[in-house]
Amino acid sequence: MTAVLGAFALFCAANVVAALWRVLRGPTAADRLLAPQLFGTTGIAVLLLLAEALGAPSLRDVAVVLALLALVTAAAFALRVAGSSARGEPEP
Amino acid sequence: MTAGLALDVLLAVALPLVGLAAVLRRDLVQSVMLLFSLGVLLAIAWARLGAPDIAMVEAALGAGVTGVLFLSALARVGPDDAAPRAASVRVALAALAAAAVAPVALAVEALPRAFEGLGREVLARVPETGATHPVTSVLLDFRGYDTLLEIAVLLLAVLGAWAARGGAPSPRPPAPGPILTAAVRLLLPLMVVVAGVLLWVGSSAPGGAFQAGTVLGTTLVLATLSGGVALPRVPPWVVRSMLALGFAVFLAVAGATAASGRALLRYPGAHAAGLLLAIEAALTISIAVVVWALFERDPEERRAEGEAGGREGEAA
Amino acid sequence: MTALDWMALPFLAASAFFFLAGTVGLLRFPDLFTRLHALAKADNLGLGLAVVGLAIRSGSAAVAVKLVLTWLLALVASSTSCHLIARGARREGVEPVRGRR
Amino acid sequence: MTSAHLFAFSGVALLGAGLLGVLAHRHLVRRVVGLNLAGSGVFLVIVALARRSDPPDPVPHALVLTGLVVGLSATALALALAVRLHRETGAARVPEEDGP
Repeated sequence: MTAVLGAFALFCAANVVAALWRVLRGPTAADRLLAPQLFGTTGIAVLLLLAEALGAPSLRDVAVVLALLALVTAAAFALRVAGSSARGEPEP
Repeated sequence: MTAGLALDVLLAVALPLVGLAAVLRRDLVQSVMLLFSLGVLLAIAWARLGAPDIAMVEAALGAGVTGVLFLSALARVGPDDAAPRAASVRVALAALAAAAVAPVALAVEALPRAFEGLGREVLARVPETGATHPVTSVLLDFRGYDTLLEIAVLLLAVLGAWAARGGAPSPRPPAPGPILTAAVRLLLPLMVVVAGVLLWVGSSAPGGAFQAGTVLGTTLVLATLSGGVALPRVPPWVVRSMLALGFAVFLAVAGATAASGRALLRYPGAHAAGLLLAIEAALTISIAVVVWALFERDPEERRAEGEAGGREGEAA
Repeated sequence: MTALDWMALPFLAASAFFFLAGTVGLLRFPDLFTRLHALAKADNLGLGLAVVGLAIRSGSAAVAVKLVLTWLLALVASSTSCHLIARGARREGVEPVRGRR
Repeated sequence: MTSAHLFAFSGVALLGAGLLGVLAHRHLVRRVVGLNLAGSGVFLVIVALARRSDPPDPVPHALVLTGLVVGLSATALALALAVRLHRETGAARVPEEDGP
């Protein structure tokens, strides 16, 4: 079963890498942020699967941290980057 | 376990390629997104390498605050409008970078495939420290002086960043909106609890001051981004005291152990566990406020401006 | 392979399917908002199914509760993120596609 | 090829990518991106080499743990300086490089 869990972890990680294409393609800045968001969700799955496959329960804590803090980049993007350029803030 | 090896190969190939893409793409926002993606991949790589402690900090910083710092800087600095260099120059620079790392690759190649390292010595002497988790023992006992000086480096970096930001016009962030506010209100207490748990288990399992501190610091950054939701207002001197607390407590313990005729940071056996926990708690608070301060401006300056919306604080 | 493993396997397989669907949606859908839709729904369902599978396999109530809590946290965080991205994009002037392309 | 050495070479390559970023760009934020990558590469080499024993050597883990936080502080300081330079000169580039 360890091998099966490892195979699922590999499959999820392959999804993460495939999603990188969207970061490169864009076209908008928001599109480029999408893939990292997917990384968040899929990365949590990879970590949980690895926690089981490797018998390392502390990886579940890593998954919790990733789940809790995935929000911070989206918040920074929405409130700093998207907001500032939309309002045409002059460069100081 | 062939699936595990395949995962290792996938990560090992993807990591430098993502890094190269982050370097080569023209659009800086894209570079930062790739850097952020790299953080998530690295967190998985640390998990594969049996380093859950590092994976936790990476999940909070590499996949979190680092991207926020870059995005905030980009919003002020603007895009890279320099003309691209000639193709011949780019090839020469790539060759130069390759030549610079080639000796490192050769050195790595020359190393034995199996090497005991210091693992056995550390494990043998862990019971002498106040912790049972080897990484915590190394961090706060065997290499305690190193950690002590690193906390000093963090304080200096904060002072530098605050000085560089001095006199900057305050950005007026757009309203965070009700959904983010509600989510932050919901998540904030959980994050504080998670940080507390990480601090508490740190003596016996992966976790500790650096993990708890970075999680708490990222929490403060998120709360500040969302307009200071659920953050208590505290005067600037409290923020400064919390910044210095970890270093002060650590230094006081170092001084006390030296004064009692022991080696520097050699804890007395009977009190080792308690001392370690006290140092870790103080370090957690300081590291959290350092992470927040690296992203924010000097609160004293904000107050001097008489800014109405200036909020700063610490939820711990 | 124990009986618990066999019970967990369908959930894990279904989760792999939804992760794949989310990735295909991210790569193939025509605009930002449909891609967000693919991510926020398919991937979180995939994570949920993976959590169910792992919780069954773990055979421990404490671990199962922790896994489910992790999933709930991920749900809150990712739905908020997707909302923020969509809102930020609308402010930037990104418009959804209309009709067939 | 063991996994440890695989990741170590991956870290060396990442270090190379970071160095290229520092060398190839004039924009300071891009250089900080390069520095960040180079740092991650170095950490990866260190932790990968610690994996050569089982369980992994905890000493490099502790080094990298503090290194990550110090790396963040270096990144923040460098970015604050780049933003300040942009405020003073209108461009986030090293001034000498704009000479004739």
